[in-house]
Amino acid sequence: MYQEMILQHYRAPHGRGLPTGPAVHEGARKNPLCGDDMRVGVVLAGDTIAAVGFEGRGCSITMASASMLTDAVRERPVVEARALAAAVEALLRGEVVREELLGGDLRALAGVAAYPQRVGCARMPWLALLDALEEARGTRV
Amino acid sequence: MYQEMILQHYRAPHGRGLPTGPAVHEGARKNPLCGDDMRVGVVLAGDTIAAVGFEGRGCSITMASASMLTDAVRERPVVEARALAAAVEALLRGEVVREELLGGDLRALAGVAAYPQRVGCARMPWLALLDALEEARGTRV
Amino acid sequence: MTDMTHTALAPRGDFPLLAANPLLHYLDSAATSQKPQTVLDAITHFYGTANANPHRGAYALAAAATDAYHEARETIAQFLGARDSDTLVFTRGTTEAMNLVANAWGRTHVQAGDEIVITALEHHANFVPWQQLAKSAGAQLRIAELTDDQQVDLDHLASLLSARTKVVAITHVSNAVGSITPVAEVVRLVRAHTSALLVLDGAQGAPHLPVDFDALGVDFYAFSGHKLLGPMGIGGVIGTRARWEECQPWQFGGDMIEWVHDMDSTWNVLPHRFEAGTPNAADAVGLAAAVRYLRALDMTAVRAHEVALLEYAQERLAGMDGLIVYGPPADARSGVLSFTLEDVHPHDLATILDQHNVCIRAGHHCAQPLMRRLGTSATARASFYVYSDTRDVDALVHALVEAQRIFAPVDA
Amino acid sequence: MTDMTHTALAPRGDFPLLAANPLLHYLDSAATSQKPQTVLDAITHFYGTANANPHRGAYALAAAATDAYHEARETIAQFLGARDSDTLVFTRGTTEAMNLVANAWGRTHVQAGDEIVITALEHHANFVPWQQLAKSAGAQLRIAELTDDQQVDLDHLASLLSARTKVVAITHVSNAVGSITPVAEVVRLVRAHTSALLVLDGAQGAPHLPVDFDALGVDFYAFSGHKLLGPMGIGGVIGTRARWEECQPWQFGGDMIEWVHDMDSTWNVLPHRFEAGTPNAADAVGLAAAVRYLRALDMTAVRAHEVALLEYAQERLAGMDGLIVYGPPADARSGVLSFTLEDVHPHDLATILDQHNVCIRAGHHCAQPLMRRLGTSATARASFYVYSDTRDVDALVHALVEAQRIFAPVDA
Ligand SMILES: Cc1ncc(COP(=O)(O)O)c(C=O)c1O
Ligand SMILES: Cc1ncc(COP(=O)(O)O)c(C=O)c1O
Repeated sequence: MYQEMILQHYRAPHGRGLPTGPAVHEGARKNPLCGDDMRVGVVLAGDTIAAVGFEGRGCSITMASASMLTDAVRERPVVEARALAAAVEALLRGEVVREELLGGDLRALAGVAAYPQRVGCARMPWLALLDALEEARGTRV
Repeated sequence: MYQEMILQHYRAPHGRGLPTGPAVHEGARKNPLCGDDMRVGVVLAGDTIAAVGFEGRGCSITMASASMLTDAVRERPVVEARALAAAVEALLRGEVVREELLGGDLRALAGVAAYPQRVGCARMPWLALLDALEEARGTRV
Repeated sequence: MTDMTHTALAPRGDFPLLAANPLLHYLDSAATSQKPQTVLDAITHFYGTANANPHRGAYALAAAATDAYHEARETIAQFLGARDSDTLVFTRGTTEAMNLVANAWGRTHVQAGDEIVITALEHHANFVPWQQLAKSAGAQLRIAELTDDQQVDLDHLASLLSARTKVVAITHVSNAVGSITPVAEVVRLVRAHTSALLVLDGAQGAPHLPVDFDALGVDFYAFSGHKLLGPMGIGGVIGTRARWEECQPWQFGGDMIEWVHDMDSTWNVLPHRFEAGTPNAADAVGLAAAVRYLRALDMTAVRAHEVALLEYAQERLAGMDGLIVYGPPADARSGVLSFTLEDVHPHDLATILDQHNVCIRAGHHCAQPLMRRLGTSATARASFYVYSDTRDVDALVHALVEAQRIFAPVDA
Repeated sequence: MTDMTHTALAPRGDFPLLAANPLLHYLDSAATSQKPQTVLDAITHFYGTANANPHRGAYALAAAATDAYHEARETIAQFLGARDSDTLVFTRGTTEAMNLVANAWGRTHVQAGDEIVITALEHHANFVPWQQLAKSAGAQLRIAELTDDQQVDLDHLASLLSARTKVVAITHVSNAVGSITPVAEVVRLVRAHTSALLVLDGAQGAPHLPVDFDALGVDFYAFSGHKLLGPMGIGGVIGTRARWEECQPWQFGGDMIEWVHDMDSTWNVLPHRFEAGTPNAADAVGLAAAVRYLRALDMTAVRAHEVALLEYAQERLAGMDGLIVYGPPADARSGVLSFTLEDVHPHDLATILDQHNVCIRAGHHCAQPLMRRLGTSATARASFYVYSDTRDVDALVHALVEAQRIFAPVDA
């Protein structure tokens, strides 16, 4: 599970810091088991994620997952970000996910599936992202 | 346990019916396990039990024990009745009780000791008697 | 005479206590059932391979414990017809389950002037919690009376139902006399006249009848593992999500919380919200093995086996002098033979039967309100299960005749 | 370095799970203990020879069940120093025990304006029941703070005590950091300033220290069987007769009643009054076997063994970079090593240790209020018991070094 890819993201996470300004939509999740929390903020430009960042504390899996998330969804259409979240979820459940659906660093999370107690750690940023997108949808009306 | 002696007392119990009059002291016990109840009444003449009787429903062991009780304590000093109650208690616990302390029909109750679940049945009239004697002591002041 | 072989539905050899005591006639399964070896093995296997505190550890052994506990919940929920296994909350047994519902739902929903309806058949576990809730809330307890053969009098029940009724708590099957409640009709009546919480005491339903919670239409269904071949110390209650959401937590502690602030707390989701503290995972795993055993026997076959034994017993006892058997006919009765014998007190019966290696129960069967209505303080009760067979019935009949002989009036 | 052989106090071979996994280093005994074969045998033996519903049957098998349950109560009460075994009430564990006391005593004695005193060390099981009682009664919850090494600050505790204090509930031993409460001093303080109910959470006391209830001077002492080599699903609370008599029944049902009238009921005597429903006799018998096993080891030796392991661990870890160990010195600490390691999240630690077959706990240990005060969301915790030895500690140290290597900053 502790591949170099995960450790790199953990040591120097990308996308740290929430975007600022009035157009930011935020999602927040907490893990009662370890007390960790994770906030993900997005700014949309039309149907595209113009800016994304996160704030929070957590284990290496949570931090790496958040870091990769910001790389993966920045400047992507919302619908693709949602699809990516679904693909990560499938990966974490141990399902086979095709390279076209989920590529790059994120595949490093596949090893987490073998540690069911840790799946929640990897999932947390993605749930926060979905919350943020949900909130954005709500305000757009 | 079901010796002929017990069955005889059960079929035709002695001392049925409470003594009447203002001087009667009563004790009552109920067994929540089977819903049975037992009342024992005494009339004292000085320190002696002048009259005794019982009223109640119960199994053969309860009824036989009550019947034998009335035979055994009628016209006996209160202190001897108490000693008898203690001797019966010892018998029911499976202890060896000398003939001088406890004679007659009552020894038939010895068999009950082998059935711990039934000891309460045999004990009930004696507890009611002790309650009645206690009540008598209270009113005499 | 009913055409029946001696064969039990389940081999005695599967049950260590019965196997070790070939002459024992255990006819007290309504009090607690004997356990098949597979249940004992499941418990031992859990402790030997997966013992850790579920939910709490981040290591593989703890994950194994959590998985085993989770699978037990799924197996048991499925056996009782609940597709959504998270709606099954584990308790020590039916008694704790009823206290849970009476507190978690009752305390916040039952107020002065409201009414709680139960029946005269109820076990104390489904009687006293409601009686005491009514007392402390200033509500009124209404008791549905019985027909002459100890079935719930549906007309009387209907007459008690009104907009004031907040809870209807009723037994699925009476432990004392075996009456089976016609659940569909009760559901229809209750839903037609009230918006009350409808709680079924399934302590004797789950072991003896096929149960399909999702189809029953009741709000809560409680049961005890030890009565359905499972270990002591485990049981539960299944509820609809909608009703669980109306409940407040009852016991507080680990696992049931989300966040504990100094002055207040928030709660975990179903089912954990109602399971405070280290769960009894080992016995849940044991109970899962028990329901797998029962599923293999098939609950329809279990029911048929008990009806056949009951009919065999009734035929063998027909014409016995002074025998009064309580309860409805076999098609509306679980495998319970509750009776009195003239001139022989039930406790004497139990002792004499015990001397003949026949284990029956004598007493009020935790149903004093019913006993008062029967006009007796106690009955004798023989009850059957999957390992019972006609030889058990024969031994019962033989010992009853013997008891009658011993106690026969001398001048008769 | 402390002079210690590898030998555990109890042979690993006595514990089926450990025997089957010779490479496993189980260091999560504060969560739940492993079970010796003798405990599993006792349970199996009960089901195979004495299985019936205690208290309820008039046949020999039921008497055997009743006797076994009764003897278990006597054995366990005696082990914990309670001469009057009827003052031991069985529950599922500490959590249910605390809820019992908070309801049975608390609800009738704590009123608006009263105060309940707990400490910042408490497990949620001894925190949330009192917090919620205070909330519903309109009473005030007061939290005694800690010294810098996480012991209860006795001066602060004393400052909270007054005539308004109705309950003082405090842990005997902290599960999260191991601090041992100086009970005698607490008793002196509480009795000097209040007439409060004094409740001890013995979940970590009973397994790790000699306990003499009659000498302690507290009102209630709660414990969990599964933490002291016993099975899951059983535990209890010992109280003084005087305090039990001030309690109202909490759960209602069979066995706890005397008479059930239609509109009210009367109650059975101690301990039955507080044990509603079919008891978990099998697991009580299992727990009795566990305390017999511990008695043979001798609780003073158990305590000495844990202190020695703790000291050995501290020496081996001395000087490890970035390691923070919580809790007081070994003489005031149970066999618990609670720590954080710089740059490595406790969950990552637990996973890496798990990859080295070392089972530890990472998280808030059901003590969120304590974690807030430590300024961390979680710690890693290794905890020892009778089967632990220095090899377990060596494996722990080795895996920690490995974790540190993996997570070391690249530029360091
Ligand atoms: C100090 C302490 N109190 C209470 C508890 C709760 O015990 P249980 O979960 O067995 O009810 C525990 C263990 O979980 C504990 O360590
Ligand atoms: C109909 C019925 N309800 C409730 C109970 C209580 O179950 P338990 O004692 O397992 O809690 C029983 C059995 O004792 C029962 O037969």
